[in-house]
Amino acid sequence: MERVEAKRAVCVETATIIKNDHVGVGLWEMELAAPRIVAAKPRPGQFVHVRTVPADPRGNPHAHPLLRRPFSLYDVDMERSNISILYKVQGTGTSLMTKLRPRDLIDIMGPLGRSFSTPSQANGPFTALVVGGGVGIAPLVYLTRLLRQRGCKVGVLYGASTCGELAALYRLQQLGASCRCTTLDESLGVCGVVTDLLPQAIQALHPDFIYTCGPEPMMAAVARIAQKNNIPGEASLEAHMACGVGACLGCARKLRGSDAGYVKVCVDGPVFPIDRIEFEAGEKHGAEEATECEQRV
Amino acid sequence: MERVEAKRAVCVETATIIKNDHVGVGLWEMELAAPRIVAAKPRPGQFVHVRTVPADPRGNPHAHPLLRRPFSLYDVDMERSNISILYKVQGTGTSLMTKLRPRDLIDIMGPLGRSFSTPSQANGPFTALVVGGGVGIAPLVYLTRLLRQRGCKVGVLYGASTCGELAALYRLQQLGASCRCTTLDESLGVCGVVTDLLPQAIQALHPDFIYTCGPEPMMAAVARIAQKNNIPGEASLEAHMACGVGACLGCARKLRGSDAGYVKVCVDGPVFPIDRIEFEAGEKHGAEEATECEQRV
Amino acid sequence: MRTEGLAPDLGVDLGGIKLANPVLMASGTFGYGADYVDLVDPADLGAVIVKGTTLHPRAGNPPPRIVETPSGMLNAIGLENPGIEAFMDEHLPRLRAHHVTVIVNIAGESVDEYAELAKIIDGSIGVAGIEINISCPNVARGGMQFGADPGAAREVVSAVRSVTSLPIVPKLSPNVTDIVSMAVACQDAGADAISMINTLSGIAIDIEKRRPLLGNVFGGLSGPAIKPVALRMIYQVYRAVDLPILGGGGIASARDALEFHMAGATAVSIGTGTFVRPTLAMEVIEGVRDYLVVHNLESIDQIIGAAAR
Amino acid sequence: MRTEGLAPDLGVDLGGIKLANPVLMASGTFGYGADYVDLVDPADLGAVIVKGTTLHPRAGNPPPRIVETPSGMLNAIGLENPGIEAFMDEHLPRLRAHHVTVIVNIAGESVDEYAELAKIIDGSIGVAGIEINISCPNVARGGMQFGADPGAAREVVSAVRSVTSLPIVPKLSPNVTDIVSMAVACQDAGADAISMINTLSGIAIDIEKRRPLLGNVFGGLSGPAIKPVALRMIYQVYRAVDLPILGGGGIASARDALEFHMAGATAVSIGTGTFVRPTLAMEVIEGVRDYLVVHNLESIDQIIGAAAR
Ligand SMILES: Cc1cc2nc3c(=O)[nH]c(=O)nc-3n(C[C@H](O)[C@H](O)[C@H](O)COP(=O)(O)OP(=O)(O)OC[C@H]3O[C@@H](n4cnc5c(N)ncnc54)[C@H](O)[C@@H]3O)c2cc1C
Ligand SMILES: Cc1cc2nc3c(=O)[nH]c(=O)nc-3n(C[C@H](O)[C@H](O)[C@H](O)COP(=O)(O)OP(=O)(O)OC[C@H]3O[C@@H](n4cnc5c(N)ncnc54)[C@H](O)[C@@H]3O)c2cc1C
Ligand SMILES: Cc1cc2nc3c(=O)[nH]c(=O)nc-3n(C[C@H](O)[C@H](O)[C@H](O)COP(=O)(O)O)c2cc1C
Ligand SMILES: Cc1cc2nc3c(=O)[nH]c(=O)nc-3n(C[C@H](O)[C@H](O)[C@H](O)COP(=O)(O)O)c2cc1C
Ligand code: FES
Ligand code: FES
Repeated sequence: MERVEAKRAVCVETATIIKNDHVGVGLWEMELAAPRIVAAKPRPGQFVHVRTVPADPRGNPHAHPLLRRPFSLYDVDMERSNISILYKVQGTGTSLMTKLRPRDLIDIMGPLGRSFSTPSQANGPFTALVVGGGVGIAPLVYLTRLLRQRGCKVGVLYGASTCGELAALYRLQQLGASCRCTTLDESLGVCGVVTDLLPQAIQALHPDFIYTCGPEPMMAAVARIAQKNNIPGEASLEAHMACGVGACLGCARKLRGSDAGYVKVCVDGPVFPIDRIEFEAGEKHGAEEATECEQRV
Repeated sequence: MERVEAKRAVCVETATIIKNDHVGVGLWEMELAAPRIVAAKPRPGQFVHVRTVPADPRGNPHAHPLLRRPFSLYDVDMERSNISILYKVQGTGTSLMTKLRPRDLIDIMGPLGRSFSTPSQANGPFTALVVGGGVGIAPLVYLTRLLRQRGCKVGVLYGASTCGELAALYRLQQLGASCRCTTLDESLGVCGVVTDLLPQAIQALHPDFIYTCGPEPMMAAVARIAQKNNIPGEASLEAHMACGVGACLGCARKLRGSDAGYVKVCVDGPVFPIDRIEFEAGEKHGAEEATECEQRV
Repeated sequence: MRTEGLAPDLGVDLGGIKLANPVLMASGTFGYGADYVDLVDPADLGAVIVKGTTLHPRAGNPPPRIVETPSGMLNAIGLENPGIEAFMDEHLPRLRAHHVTVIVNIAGESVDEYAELAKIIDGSIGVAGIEINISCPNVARGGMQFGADPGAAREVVSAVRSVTSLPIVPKLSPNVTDIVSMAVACQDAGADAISMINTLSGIAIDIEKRRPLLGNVFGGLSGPAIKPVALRMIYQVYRAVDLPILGGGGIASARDALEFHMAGATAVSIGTGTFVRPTLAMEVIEGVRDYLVVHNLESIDQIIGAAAR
Repeated sequence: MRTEGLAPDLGVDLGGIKLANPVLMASGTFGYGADYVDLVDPADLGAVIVKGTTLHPRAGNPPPRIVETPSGMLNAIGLENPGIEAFMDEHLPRLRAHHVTVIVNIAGESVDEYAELAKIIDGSIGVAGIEINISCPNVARGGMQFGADPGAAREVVSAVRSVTSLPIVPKLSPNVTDIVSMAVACQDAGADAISMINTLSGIAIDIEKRRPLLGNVFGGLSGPAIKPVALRMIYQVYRAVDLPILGGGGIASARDALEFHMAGATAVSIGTGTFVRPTLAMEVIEGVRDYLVVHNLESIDQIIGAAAR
């Protein structure tokens, strides 16, 4: 498996916004001309660290919010040297980002972090199962592109509350991945949560590897099911970040069996092997529990 | 003479930007639809207190800069319920203002402060001499409009460093004021500073009243010459402001003969009788001194 | 997210001062209640804390008196005020006529002056409580020396206690090593509540003139910049002292006010935020009410100190 | 406004530490110099102050460790570090190889530990000076108690002084009533320079969970929000103490750095600003040089303390 360690070639770039569109319920897609970051050959699972206020040539060093915001690479267009991010409006930073328009400039830094592991030619035929929840689908789209380019078979399980949140579905289908969706309101696909589909998908696909990103309880359930079935996998985690490069130690997280100390999500991750992650305490999720849909029935 | 005391009817309004144009060297003119402020019948010399960041319905209470910025009413269009300000780019706040576009919303408060005194019908024929320096012309334009509406004769002396800064000239001429200009680089009008023209203008016009706004040394010179000629007058002063309504005591300034204490520029002014102002220590200005132009000759 | 119909109780008791809602205007930022009258009806507020008042009139500091800083401002007003007599004669009757809950902020140059001020106020009608400013950083005499030393604070509070039965609320300075010992001293001396925090001492420099920007050199830092420090001190005092806390310092939204309540504040005060948004206090009252409704809480008491227990 | 050709002298002497320029990376914000290496060559900086180093490795505090605040951030890292030995073996040789001027920030849990740390460093090559962290607010033992009391500070500094002839620079906490007495104590105990300020103690609250946001509850406030407080303390110490000052706290631009110099700082340190703009230090060096050129000044000495005299 191939993997990129962090910081091969980090750069700070004043990128030009190509488009910034409202693509789903609370979801926006921003495409940026970022030739320097693209030149650094970013890999799926890596992220960019974004100043959410317009880059100001006169300099407004006190613009609020101060800190950068991390976003996974949603897609990369190597030919045009563009990158895309898919972002969900959460608070101040992401709200401000929605105000940016094409041709505005924005200060981004990247590519950062360790990527997903991907099979090399030597691995032979390879089947991947990708499990995304909500905006967690973001890093999995660029991953799917790469896996498909390498000729892998990719099955995608993609869950959200409602169909309007499945903003990446069309792009995934275009990439030739076979997608199955869940929504809580039955507006598209199967009613339920995405992990409801997992046991059956494992039966059907016999995946060599599982990739996941989404809410922690969802990823925890994916990890449990994957381990029960002895399938290796990786998940992309989040943490509040300041520097994004390993200098501030702000993004600490304990891994299983690492009594020695914390790892840094920004440089040791954000992608970690699922069997090493100690997921945050949360309710049980999906397959193991009656879902809302079943209760409704 | 008629004058408006502060705070007849202050309101806070989310105004819509009609235009925001670059109208001179470092100078911008912003026109705003502000029906509530216009309904309060703002008077020349009064000001609005402006949040320089776009008004955000989601609310970004920490946007930088925090404090409002005071700007004189440059003009008021009673019919369309629009107001205009003429502003010079100085620092963070005014830089950000240049980024605003038509249809953007902006949070303004006003009308604030005490206006210029203007003659009532009962005063009979009235000749005003208006002396403006740089962006200090702003309040004098709306004043000129009102004086002309009342049938007064208005002479304007208008000085700047270079002709590209005489952004209000056309508007003043349209209002039927007789204008004479000075520039330091001889690019338009007489070479020199505006007070060079004052003694002669007083001889020619025999003004009943002098109104002035501009750099402190300029206004100090105007005050000296006016007093020497026994002509009453008023000047509009600046001070760093927080509240703009008299609550914070931040905009204090000593007046001549007011040992008792400070006055508040925001509510006791910004317009004060010229004979009561203690101007800030500065170099002598204009008529009394050799100007750059003379030195060059 | 305004939810009509339901009406949680916003009333609080701040050491004997009954407040219809927990949002107060901070001393020195709302004058005597008249300046913002077109925009805010002071009778709708929990209370108005009037500008720091001294025995004799004070002219205040030379300008410039304010300067903006990142997410905050420095002020060096220097307690400009017309003196207690003018306040009682001119401003108090007007506030009373408008049914405003009034807390008077007093500042003395000596222990005796504090007591004298309190005595004068005690004899009047229409004052709900006294905030004892032992923390103003902008005057040469008085102010800070009482706010920096528990012994001196105890003296001032005791002296005021001995001359009035009005609720007394010492206002603490954050410019100390140990805020808890200051609060404990005030409690021991008979305070009814604690007000905190006043401004952090700071300066700013004009790099062209190469001189301090404020006429007084030193000013008090207020606004959102100081919020984390204010919350920390309130949290510490809430856990150590039994008195209700009037909390403030940087409140700019209802969310901020909720943080203060959860850190331990019974009521909150808004200062600099009003300069930015004159109607902020009303928005905070509404926003706090909405939070209670959305979370099915009946009264504000249920969140006071929730994060500090 | 870059002016080529002219070359004012940016070199300063920080109590015996010779710096090619006055811009340093603050402890804990630049790791061991390697994390930003694609963006900033650490050899171009005045110096790199490495992460607070303890005798034994420390795991640090439980997450969340950082939270953003208006114009600032709170951190509660808890001095996570690999311990002095690992630093000397792994990081120092690399820094030395890259010709970086290195200042080691040390934090002990006792006076003896400080001395032991200093002794270990004293014996090595490639360290230009020792910053004594008597002010870290995020660890249970060590740290703050030394930073809050002049007597304890004197003890620590004396102990370090007695074991090393390297320049020693105690780093003061701003969470004190009287910063000058802390600086005087350090001067008396033989410090070569004073570093200030460390972070202000603060908290933040999650209003949905109704709990403190940081794993450690308390964190240290840094960033532009604290600049006025930092400038005030530097101004006060500059006027009272004869030692050179390493000033920092909220620097986000060359203008900010110039304010610090004029308040009395011989050199400046940049922390949080680097997270926002990784290349800020280089921009500050250039901006300060431009100021000197534009104002016809030959060296930075001409502006140090200019506003404090
Ligand atoms: C490696 C990584 C990749 C990510 N990729 C994506 C993505 O592709 N699309 C997407 O929509 N979101 C992504 N996130 C989450 C995203 O960074 C946050 O939603 C965003 O920072 C929220 O900013 P805000 O100002 O709107 O929220 P606010 O709540 O106002 O932010 C306040 C603070 O909290 C931090 N914060 C808030 N939520 C999160 C979070 N979930 N994770 C980390 N920090 C947070 C912010 O960075 C900021 O410091 C990613 C996070 C990480 C760590
Ligand atoms: C009553 C009044 C009327 C004014 N009318 C006009 C006008 O019509 N057109 C115009 O261009 N300018 C006018 N000014 C000046 C204008 O308010 C300042 O230029 C503006 O505040 C600068 O803001 P900034 O953020 O760009 O500058 P910064 O330097 O970044 O501002 C920093 C701080 O200084 C204050 N400040 C800076 N310069 C001044 C100043 N000259 N007066 C008061 N405060 C200042 C700001 O308000 C802010 O608090 C007026 C000022 C007053 C008091
Ligand atoms: C302009 C101004 C004047 C102030 N005057 C006083 C005062 O007279 N007495 C007092 O106790 N506090 C005074 N303060 C402090 C405020 O009451 C309040 O404690 C402080 O500003 C912090 O709150 P804020 O961040 O909401 O403004 C003043 C603050 C400002 C900004
Ligand atoms: C994430 C982080 C970690 C820090 N770690 C240390 C440390 O280990 N030792 C220390 O003395 N100061 C530490 N500091 C304080 C900084 O060195 C600096 O004094 C402070 O942040 C103020 O400067 P700034 O506003 O430029 O960040 C740390 C600050 C931050 C933000
Ligand atoms: S964000 Fe700074 S170390 Fe990870
Ligand atoms: S600006 Fe507040 S009193 Fe004038």
